[in-house]
Amino acid sequence: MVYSHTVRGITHSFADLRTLLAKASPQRSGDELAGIAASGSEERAIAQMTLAELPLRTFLNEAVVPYESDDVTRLIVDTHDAEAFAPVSGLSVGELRDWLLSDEATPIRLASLAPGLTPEMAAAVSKLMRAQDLIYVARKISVVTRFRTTVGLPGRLATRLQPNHPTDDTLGIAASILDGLLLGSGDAVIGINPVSDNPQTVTTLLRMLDHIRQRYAIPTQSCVLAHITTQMQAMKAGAPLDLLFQSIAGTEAANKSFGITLDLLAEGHAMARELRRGGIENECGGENLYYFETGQGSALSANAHLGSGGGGVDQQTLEARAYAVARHFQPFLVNTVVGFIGPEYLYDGKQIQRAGLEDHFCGKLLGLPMGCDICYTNHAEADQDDMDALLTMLGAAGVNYIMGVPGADDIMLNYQSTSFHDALYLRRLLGLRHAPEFEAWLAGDTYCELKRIGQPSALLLGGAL
Amino acid sequence: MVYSHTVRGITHSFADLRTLLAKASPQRSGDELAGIAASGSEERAIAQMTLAELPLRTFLNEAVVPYESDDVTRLIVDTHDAEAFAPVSGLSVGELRDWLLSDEATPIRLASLAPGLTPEMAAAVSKLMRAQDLIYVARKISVVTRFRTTVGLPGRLATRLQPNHPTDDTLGIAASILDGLLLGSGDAVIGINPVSDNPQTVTTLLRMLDHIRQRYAIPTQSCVLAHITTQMQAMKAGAPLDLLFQSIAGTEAANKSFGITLDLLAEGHAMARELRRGGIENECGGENLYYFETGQGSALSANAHLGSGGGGVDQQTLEARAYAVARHFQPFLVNTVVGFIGPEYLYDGKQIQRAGLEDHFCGKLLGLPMGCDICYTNHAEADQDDMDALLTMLGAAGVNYIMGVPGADDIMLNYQSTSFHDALYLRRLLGLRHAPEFEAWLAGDTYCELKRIGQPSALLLGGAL
Amino acid sequence: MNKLERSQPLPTSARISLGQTGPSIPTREQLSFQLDHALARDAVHAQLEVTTILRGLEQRGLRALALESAAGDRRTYLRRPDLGRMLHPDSAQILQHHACDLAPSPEVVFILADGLSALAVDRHALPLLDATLSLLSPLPYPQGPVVIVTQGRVAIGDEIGQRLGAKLSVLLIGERPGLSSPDSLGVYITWEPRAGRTDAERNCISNIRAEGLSYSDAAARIAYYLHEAQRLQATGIALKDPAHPLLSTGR
Amino acid sequence: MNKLERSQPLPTSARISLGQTGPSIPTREQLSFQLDHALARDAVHAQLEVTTILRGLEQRGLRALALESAAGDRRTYLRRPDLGRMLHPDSAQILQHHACDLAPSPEVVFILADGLSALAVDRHALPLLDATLSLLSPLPYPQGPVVIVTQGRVAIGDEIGQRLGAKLSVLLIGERPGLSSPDSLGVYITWEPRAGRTDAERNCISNIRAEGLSYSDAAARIAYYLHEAQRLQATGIALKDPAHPLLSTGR
Ligand code: B12
Ligand code: B12
Repeated sequence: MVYSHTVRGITHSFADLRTLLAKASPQRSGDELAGIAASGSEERAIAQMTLAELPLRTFLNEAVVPYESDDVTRLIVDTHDAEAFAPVSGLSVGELRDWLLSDEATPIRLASLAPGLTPEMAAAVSKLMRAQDLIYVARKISVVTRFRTTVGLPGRLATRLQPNHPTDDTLGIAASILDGLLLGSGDAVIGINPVSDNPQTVTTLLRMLDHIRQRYAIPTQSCVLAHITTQMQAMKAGAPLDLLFQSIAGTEAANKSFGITLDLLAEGHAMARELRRGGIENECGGENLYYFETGQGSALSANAHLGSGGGGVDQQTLEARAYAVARHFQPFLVNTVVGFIGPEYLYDGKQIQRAGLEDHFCGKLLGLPMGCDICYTNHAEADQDDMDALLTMLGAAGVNYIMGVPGADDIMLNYQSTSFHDALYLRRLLGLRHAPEFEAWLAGDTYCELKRIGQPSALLLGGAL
Repeated sequence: MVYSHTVRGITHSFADLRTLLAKASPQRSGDELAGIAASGSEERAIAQMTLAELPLRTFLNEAVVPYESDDVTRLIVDTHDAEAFAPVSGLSVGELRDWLLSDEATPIRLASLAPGLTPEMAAAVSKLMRAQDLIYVARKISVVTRFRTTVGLPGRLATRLQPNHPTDDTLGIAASILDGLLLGSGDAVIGINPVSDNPQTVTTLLRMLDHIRQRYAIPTQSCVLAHITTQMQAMKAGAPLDLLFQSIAGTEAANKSFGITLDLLAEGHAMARELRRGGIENECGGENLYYFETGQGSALSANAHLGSGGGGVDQQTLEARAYAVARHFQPFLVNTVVGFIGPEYLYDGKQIQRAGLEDHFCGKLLGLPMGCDICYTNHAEADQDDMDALLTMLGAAGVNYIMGVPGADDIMLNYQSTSFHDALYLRRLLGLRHAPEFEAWLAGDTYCELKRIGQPSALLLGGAL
Repeated sequence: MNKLERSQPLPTSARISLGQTGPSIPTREQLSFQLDHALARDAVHAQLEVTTILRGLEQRGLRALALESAAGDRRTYLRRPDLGRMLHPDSAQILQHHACDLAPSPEVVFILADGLSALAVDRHALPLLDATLSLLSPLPYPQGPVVIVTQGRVAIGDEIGQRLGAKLSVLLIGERPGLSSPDSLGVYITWEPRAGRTDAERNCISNIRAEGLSYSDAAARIAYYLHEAQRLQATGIALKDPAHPLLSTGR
Repeated sequence: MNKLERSQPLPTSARISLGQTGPSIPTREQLSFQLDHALARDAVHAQLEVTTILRGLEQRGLRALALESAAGDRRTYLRRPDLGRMLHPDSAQILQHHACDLAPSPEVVFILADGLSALAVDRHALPLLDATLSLLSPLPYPQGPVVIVTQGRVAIGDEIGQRLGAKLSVLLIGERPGLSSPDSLGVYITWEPRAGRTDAERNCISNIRAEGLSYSDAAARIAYYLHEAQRLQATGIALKDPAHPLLSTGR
């Protein structure tokens, strides 16, 4: 359907919903690469005005990626909760923005709205919002998940301790873990990206993490971010897996390029659930098991960004669609690795900042436990100041967790993330506390013992390595 | 003196302190325009390393702008407080950064250090600091000033209500004032930039402000931002002037281009003091009288940025020197109008953000009641998202006050500042409160009455206009 | 939501009475702000209609000269105000040439510079010039050619005035475009315009446009300044705006 | 300040044990980070030493071809990965030409692409090739020419393999430079490289450099993958990394 709008006497038209969303999206290199961006800020502003007048119901009738050919669309449409949608069903996209910002939109109402919104609605409304709107509304929403720690409580900030190593060397990894723990990192998860894609490596690393966790009674969960099929093989081999990881994207084709399907995700979830690990006093164990990563640009990067009529869908809308995949599996953590891929999708610090705020907002609005890997690569036009800005804004927006990488330098993935120190800064500045279980542990005896040991090798002692 | 540093076997040299400071400064278009910026990020990083090792004492021996030819330098040198400097006198610039960030640097110690630091020291250390450092340290410092309201208390945020009009039309101005008051703006000052540079206009506008203030018992102060000489003529004519305004810069030559000298500033101060207006219960009346505005680039824009050896001084150092002028007069408010001039000095949102944080930090460190006009012009590469980032960061950094302009659009000065709503956002997000006197007024009867009147013309009724 | 009642239109184009949603600006106002920003940014890049202006001057029987600053194009102009303050060598030569033919040196030279808003000059320069010249007529002193200069900054008037040997320059220049006012004109008056003059040594009349100062008020102020400058042999901070035309209260 | 004791050097180049000042990273570490960032950014822009590599290949008696992607220069390369995934028309023609001369079609083609770090390829490609070929020697199947391609992305191997009719491609490519590792090499192995292959259909060996995977370990993995790929007639997620060379614990 064509969407038109008349501004100051001139009528502007947009061929379909997909096109309108793309033209209304804030500037970003990925959409320019895909050839679908607005030609300039005037066209963008007019597209936003057009989008603002669109009834939300439109999104229930017109798919940006065809229902027939895409299982993510089918998931979105088939699981849409009409009852939850009812309170906003009469609104336009612009009115939804007004409602979200209004005092009507209490935390409780926002939470119950989540299943009623489709990712495309969330993406659409985010395109009309300024940075401060994205921060302010996200701050009102809290999404709390539980494994061994409780993450996402208001006034709390957790971190993923990310102790990667270019050869998966256990002592090298232990050194980074100890450094992180000493700086209070790790209450969201201790998660290693293994350099080798091998079930035995995954098993070895999971055993090591489990050993350290148990030896020092650390209330946290572990994860080794290999491909899901590799983790599944490791589980079969008896690996002590807490959280199951996978990168996901917003189209069936992009997921296929990642070597996954929705069925595979369900299968992995069932396997991990069987392990019956974690759970706060075993009450909720098994509910929040997944750790998902996403990031704008991954679909386009796999040439899997096409939608209705064969045209490209903008990367921010596709990112929000990845959240539909995520929320289907009630994840413990969702991480938008915002500046990870490179400048071809998010050119500079400004675009990374905007995307990080959008992703966090859309994820929270859709009911997800959003964290953000506030990061950039050395081929992008960004630096530490840009990250500090995003860090401070996301802290104020109530992000569930951020990364903790030694000195912000990931020596295996080759990019800069947030350091252990960055979390200390944010906690002090905004008075944010650790996850409650971890906070208690930091005040206890085993943590004191850990502080005394000094040697990373001690972490490995007695482990079955 | 030549400053050298050896990195990875190669020795790099910088001709003098002025050059070193310029090369160590984060990228900005104004320094490139002046031809004094680092050639790239490698040279910049090495200059920063060199600067980090420089003993702070160096700044007491080498002037970036010659003592003989510049009265700002003379002011800095002649009023330097060696006793206050003592605690850091043995440190290098890099060690000063470490100290400022450390828990040693308590709010009290930071406050007593202020008179011991020269603006060049403050500028130097800021160049080594990341955005988060600038935020974190500034947040520790509170500079409290008093006129009819108390501004700068921790956990508080005030605003300047800025109701400008392209013809100084009183009813038009009143409309903006009423709009601002209804949105809780104006506890720092109600300050009008008059379009006409005429003592009678200034007097008329001051009378109008004084009338409104008294009629509605508003605890605030007024200001009309004409040239100081015009305000002095108005005072002579009996105008009810609260705060005396002037734009100031960091070199004698730049101040001259603004039509001012230090003597003139002193003369104006004495005149305004004579009026004996304001003062919290008259206790401190007359102490904090000045409202100063500054902004990186103003010296270069007047070709008045030259220092030792005839070479250019970087704009951030010159901005810090303007604070030396300011602090000499114990101002009530200092406002860095950060993105005001244009892209030739601060090219884009990123440069504006960085400069805003630097200015706020340096000002606070030197003991000034810093506010920031978070703003941009339509010829710069910046937008509302950039302002939201700076707004949120400065809020977290504890900025004393920001601007309140109807809808962020100054229809006379032709630039975008922060709106009345922006302050509401920041207050809600970070739990910041108004100046206490104003807060009490907002809860009182006269404010209720004001809410009822609805008509801007009512504000003028009974005024001697 | 607190909203001003608007029983009668107010004499201001300020964005007041926007309403509120939570702490924020409602969507409608937010989006029209965005569009205005896009348009204001484009306004910066508009080109001066030099031929139209030249024709207009010719119709009025005024001698005119079209020159260029050293900045060349808009991109350079925005980053290099220093170049916008000096004439391009070719233009300097043309002007020099012209100056030699002038005897005696003019008392006043009017200069039209695009500045940051060509639109302001396109719209308001000739009407303001008309209003000013009619106030001054008959001109009691020799006037130089009207100089049009593109990619010009305020201080370029100093070089032009100097090369023509003028006693006073009256520079009409486009102010930076505002969100709601893409066409605001400013006037800068300088006694003995010479390279190196500071801004403290000139006077300024600003915000000339439909919602701002009217042509007649602006012209009256220019005339006042010219008169006073000749009396004091100076412009700048010593010289204040005239008290009349008085402040309007209402309209 | 909590600091790790460092009685013995640890097998990691991670930035651990940096100390603390308040919540923050001390100045010394902060500034060396800044310098490393400057250097890493420059590394992205380094150019591949094509002639040196060609000479090296010649010395080894290996046929070689130097091609270019459609991206042209670094600026374009960074913004247009699509162009980095296809050959420049001229290069495509050269390759096509070359392919016609090849009979039978090669089983394996080795490709060296600068990717995001020319330095990685300059430093590690030939030693890794040596280690790999010595493991595979005598080659049990025909090998195509070694293809060098500048401004290349991973997927350009698909077009190259397809044009040569190869059964397998082994692409050595510079990974994006890290703050502490400007020269990390990655290897991507693809069964039946054809335009349109997804990344799920290849395998990857990463972090080959001094502080990372050694040449011999990497070569052993390549050999394993080639062997398994031929057995399974596939690469990708169905095929996992070999368990040995096992994880090192310590060193
Ligand atoms: C960037 C990156 C990505 C990006 C790729 C998008 C892009 N346009 O670059 C994203 C975020 C999408 C990604 C996803 C994944 N990645 Co990845 N990725 C990287 C990284 C950090 C840099 C790669 C690089 O510099 N390439 C060089 C440039 C020049 O190549 P390019 O053509 O521009 O980009 C291509 C490659 O990056 C390739 N690619 C990226 N990751 C992977 C992973 C595999 C298994 C394959 C075959 C290809 C591949 O996809 C890009 C598009 O074709 C490397 C780490 C490293 N140090 O190299 C890990 C790395 C290659 N990825 C890895 C993994 C495990 C994955 C995932 C399988 C994770 C998961 N569980 O889902 C997914 C899915 C990959 C897939 N099948 O598509 C592992 C591979 C381990 C192994 N030995 O197999 C690495 C080594 C990191 C790690 N140790 O965790 N990745
Ligand atoms: C930008 C600006 C400044 C900048 C100028 C730097 C720069 N490079 O642009 C800064 C912040 C330094 C500044 C300072 C002041 N300004 Co001012 N400024 C403006 C503004 C917003 C825009 C000017 C513009 O668009 N110029 C067009 C471009 C193309 O010119 P340019 O060559 O690039 O820039 C030159 C002019 O801007 C000029 N200039 C700027 N302000 C002033 C003020 C006076 C009195 C003069 C003679 C020249 C002048 O200086 C620049 C360098 O030569 C106007 C408002 C408006 N709507 O125009 C006010 C405005 C011109 N300024 C004004 C005032 C009062 C001042 C101050 C005197 C304030 C004070 N009390 O100290 C100071 C000092 C000025 C001086 N003597 O140097 C008034 C003038 C009122 C009047 N009728 O005299 C205006 C109209 C705003 C207002 N109503 O308050 N200003």
